[in-house]
Amino acid sequence: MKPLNNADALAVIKDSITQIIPDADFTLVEPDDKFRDVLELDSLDFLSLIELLSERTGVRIDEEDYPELTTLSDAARFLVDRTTVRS
Amino acid sequence: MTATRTRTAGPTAPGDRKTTYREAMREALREALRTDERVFLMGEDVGRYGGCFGVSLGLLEEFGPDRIRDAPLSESAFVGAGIGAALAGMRPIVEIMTVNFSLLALDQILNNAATLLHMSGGQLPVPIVIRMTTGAGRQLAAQHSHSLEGWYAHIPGLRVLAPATLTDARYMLAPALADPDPVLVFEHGTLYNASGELPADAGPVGIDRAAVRRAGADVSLITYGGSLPKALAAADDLASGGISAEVVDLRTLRPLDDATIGESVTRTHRAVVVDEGWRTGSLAAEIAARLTEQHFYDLDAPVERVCSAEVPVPYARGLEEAALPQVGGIVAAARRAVGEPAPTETGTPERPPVTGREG
Amino acid sequence: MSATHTPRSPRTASRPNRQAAGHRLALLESMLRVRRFEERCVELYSAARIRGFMHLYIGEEAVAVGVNEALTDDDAVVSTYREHGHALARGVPAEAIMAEMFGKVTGCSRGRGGSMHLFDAGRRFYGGNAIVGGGLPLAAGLALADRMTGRDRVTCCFFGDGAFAEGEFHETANLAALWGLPLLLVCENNLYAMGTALARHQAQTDLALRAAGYGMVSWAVDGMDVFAVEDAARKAAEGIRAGTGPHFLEMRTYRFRAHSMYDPDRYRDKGEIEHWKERDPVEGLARRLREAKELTDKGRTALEDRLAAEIDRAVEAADQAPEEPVGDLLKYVTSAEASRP
Amino acid sequence: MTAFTMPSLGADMEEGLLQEWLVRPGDRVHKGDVVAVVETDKAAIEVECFESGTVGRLLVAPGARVPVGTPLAVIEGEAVSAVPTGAAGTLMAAGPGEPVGEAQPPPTHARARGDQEPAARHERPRPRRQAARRPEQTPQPAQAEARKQSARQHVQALPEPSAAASSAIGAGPLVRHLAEHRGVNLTTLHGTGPGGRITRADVERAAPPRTARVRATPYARRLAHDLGIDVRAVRGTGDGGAVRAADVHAAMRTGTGAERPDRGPAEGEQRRHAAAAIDNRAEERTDAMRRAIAALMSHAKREIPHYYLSTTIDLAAAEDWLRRVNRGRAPADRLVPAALLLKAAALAALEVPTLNGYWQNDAFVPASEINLGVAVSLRQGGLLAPVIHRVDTLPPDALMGHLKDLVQRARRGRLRGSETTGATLTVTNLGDQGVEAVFGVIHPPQVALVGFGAVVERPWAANGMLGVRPVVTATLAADHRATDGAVGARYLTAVDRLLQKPEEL
Repeated sequence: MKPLNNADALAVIKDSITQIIPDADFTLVEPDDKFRDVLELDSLDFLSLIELLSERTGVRIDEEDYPELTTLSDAARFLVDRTTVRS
Repeated sequence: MTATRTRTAGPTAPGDRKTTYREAMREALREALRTDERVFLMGEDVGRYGGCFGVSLGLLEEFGPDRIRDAPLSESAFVGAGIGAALAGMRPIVEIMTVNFSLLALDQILNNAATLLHMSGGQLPVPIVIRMTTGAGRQLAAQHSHSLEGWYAHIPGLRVLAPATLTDARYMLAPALADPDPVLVFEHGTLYNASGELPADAGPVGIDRAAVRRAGADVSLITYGGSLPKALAAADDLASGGISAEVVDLRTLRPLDDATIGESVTRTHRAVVVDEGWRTGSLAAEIAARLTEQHFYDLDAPVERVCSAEVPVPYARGLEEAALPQVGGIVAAARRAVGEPAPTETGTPERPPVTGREG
Repeated sequence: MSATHTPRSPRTASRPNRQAAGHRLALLESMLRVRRFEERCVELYSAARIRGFMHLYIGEEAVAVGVNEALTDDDAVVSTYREHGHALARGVPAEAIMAEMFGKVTGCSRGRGGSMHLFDAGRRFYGGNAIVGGGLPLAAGLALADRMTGRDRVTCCFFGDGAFAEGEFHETANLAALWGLPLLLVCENNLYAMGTALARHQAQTDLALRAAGYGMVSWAVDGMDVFAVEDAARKAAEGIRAGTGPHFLEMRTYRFRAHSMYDPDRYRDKGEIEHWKERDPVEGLARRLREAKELTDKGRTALEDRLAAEIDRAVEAADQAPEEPVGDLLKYVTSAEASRP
Repeated sequence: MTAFTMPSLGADMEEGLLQEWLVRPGDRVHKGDVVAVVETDKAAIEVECFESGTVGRLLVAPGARVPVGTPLAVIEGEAVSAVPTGAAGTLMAAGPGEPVGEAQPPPTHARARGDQEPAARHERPRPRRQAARRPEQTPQPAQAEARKQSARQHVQALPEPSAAASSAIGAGPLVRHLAEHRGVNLTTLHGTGPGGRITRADVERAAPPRTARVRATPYARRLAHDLGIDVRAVRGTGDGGAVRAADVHAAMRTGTGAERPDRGPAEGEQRRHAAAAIDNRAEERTDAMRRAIAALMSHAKREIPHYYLSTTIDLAAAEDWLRRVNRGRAPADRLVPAALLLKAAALAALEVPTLNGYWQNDAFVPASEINLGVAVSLRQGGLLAPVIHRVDTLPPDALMGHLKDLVQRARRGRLRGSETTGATLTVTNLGDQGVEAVFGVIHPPQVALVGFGAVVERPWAANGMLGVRPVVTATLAADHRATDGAVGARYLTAVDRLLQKPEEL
């Protein structure tokens, strides 16, 4: 598992979302917006996102962690923490 | 696997052995008789006469009349006796003079050799090898010239081999004898005199796979037995015209090696099947059908077939030649397949009709 | 015209000195087993439990049973499609035969042969050939192998008068005599090649005479008399083992039932059948044994009960036996497929 | 997926008799293709479809008289046509030799049924219909005719053609075969044989200049497809002008036939290209879908007397169970609540079968399987209701797998025919959009629609105690012709009860 810095983490998240929603427009999403609402990710999309993120970062994401993934900034912080603390 | 092209007489490598197809076959028989006392050779004139085509010449003197056994002209009886002896633990090699005569023993080959294992629920394997000549080209007319190996390739329970090279003539017999089931070996009459060098490193061969005798990119010439030299000659001719032909030697007509055939056509996208049998219901038809079943979306042209004309093979030289697949016809078919028909002034033969009477 | 055989005994035959009543009873039991087994087969065929072609041996039991007395376990038997009797006499269990006819995996050919193709390699019983005459070259080959390896064994080939018209008989007779093969050729002449009477398919109906023309020892035998059959077969087998080459026995016999279950039997006179039934080999032997006080009514009843129970068990077992899974369809086409798990 | 419905061909038209299908399931159709013949009180009329795609199930057999708006067939709006379409109203690019523009119908092809006056024939279909329905569009009969010749062959669509349908054609199998071979539409021929039968000579006379299927080798076709080349635009140099692989490669090099000229040959571009092609068509597809939804929903609201019920369900047990199950599972194997809701909806339908089926010919016809249509909203707008078959028999994991796969492919426009037809009950879940309750419109001929809202935390009294629980609002829209409110109530109660024992779902 490679430690991520905040920029890396944000890039991974955005890239993963783009894979699920090809035309996702991040200019509409403020760092503290609930991106699920803004980008209209349904529960299946969100599950796909979790799948992609854990695949790409190696971070294990449990259901209990989902609340950490509400905004882009929270999500990035979550990934940074998990990749640095545990590696 | 090492393959020798019988057609060419390239420079002799040190240790290569100059030989003929006939001698290679005889050497295979001699080796089998020497190494396994259960092996014996039985057939019409295999002993004192030395074999109708001279294959077994000298073996009687070496192995005696019990093991080089002249049989009366009773194809059914001696083929059936071979089957019975195989059931009782022997490893008989039965020679039938030509495939046309084998029809007199067809009952034994089909109803017994090919059937007993299954019909007995697995109790009675029949480890027999039946050799016979096949094919035309020697002006022997309609009762000595046909290519009926495709019929035998129709029959489950048989393995059907068609050695076309010196190496296969020399080395296919041993695995055939080792096979617990009946194996038919078809030796094309025009190959016996083929001569060349048996490579020093030639050795045991398998009897499961076809062989690519010449690699190419534009079209696959799929053939076997007596048509292999013709296909190789055609490939040379095509190469001079800028067409790269791959030549696949089937070697084993049953079970067919779909993988090797398919891989070749997947590369070249075009196939010409050359088969001296009659076109209708032929082995060529089987191969064409399999190609469309398994490789339809790889095909860039209809599968071409070059087969014998639908006529009993005639005696007169000109007629016989016209009845058989020839290099020119193979070249023309290959050119059609790659979409470069030969210029008309060379008199490209028309594509033959699919069935029935010619012309 | 009703077909009959000219009674003639083997030239060298003398009534065997078979004093042992036990042996005579054993012959009776063996013949009666064939008879009762086949009678049950008819029932089961009618109930559609057995299908395909089924040819009954009823009337000819003395031949199979008598000839088998002359053979050892090492000898080989090649038979025809009318082979229930040969198989049972050879010792193939009734259960295995019945299961085969039921098409079950426990059948002696794993359900792939049926009535016409019974095999038992362990008992050197090579079937079960339904091509008339097709078994003859095979038998010559078995004999040839023994001859070449110096094994003291006899191969016995049964075939009918119909096969006498096939080239394969003549090719084989010549080959066997030419090479002096240890082959016992037993022609079951029941006077009909399917529905064609002997005189309508053979120019010369004395088959033993013609076989002698190939240069082999050849006798005609009363095939309705098990003692005569046994006696001739023993003498022939002794001759073969002594190295005098193939022997030919023409067993003059008769089938009481039609050619097969499909056969309406239009070509035979009822009177002819009744005439031959008077010479029923099974009841004839039973009568002789009763007269000789070797078989009591009680003994007969016990024998019948025993056989009935044996056949009941065979039917029951066949009924219960599993079928070969269809997934194994391609098994045994080649040895590679046979050994595939 | 949209329904191709019985069109209204005049203000006074209430119903029509489907006389004949000109397509069969699996046929590709383009917007504007004539797909069926409908007999009204006044005339037999060829009707066209309004969406490109693949013909799915034919819902109505020839000979049936049905009200305007009744779905006649399902058109699967899979936009994979090799030819890009232009702006709305301009139709498919005409092939070589096809008449373009305002040309007259080909003279060999114009005759209609023998029992009609020529004037009536010429008037009959398009102008009136288009005037009624799509006044903004210019009729293009020539192109439509040409397309019909090239693409449509006369087909008896359903296994048992009605006597009316076959006698209407009046042609034997030989003639039908010939017509099919020549691409002649038999319905437009005037029969000169006895009793107006269409003869071989009629067909031969009518045989138009053949706009044959492109001659191409299987490999060339495959190659063209993989490279994104339109094989129809490739010049064939093979036998009889057949397109061979070499021709495709040549076209690739020169850029002819490429569906997008700016596209390079680089590998890996294919997928992006396919996506782009879909994008190109997205707008039009959305329009078509919008129209189809409009038609279907209008019909539903006009025909179906809806009644609505609602209940709030405690999801604590279900969520607990999901948490337990998902714990330790990789994300790919996790379940979402929607899977449980669908399963509960299916099992409840097993208990209340009168909500699972169709309203047909003034009667309820129960379905033998429980096939749930799952309403999926598309990002570019519109919705599809792909079908998960026999949901009642699927374990939650399998159901979850189907759901993921189906939603993903629905959004990529990659549904298979069987996945767009056969729904016996539809479920819609707008919870992800944040609303608490959805009162939907039934998809005819189904008789009910189940809705689930968002899972939200609410104060909840149980056993005299107040606590906070996750709850969901389940709703039912049902057809009052088929069932009454009590039945619907039983259904929702069953859903509630089933969700309390998630481990048994």
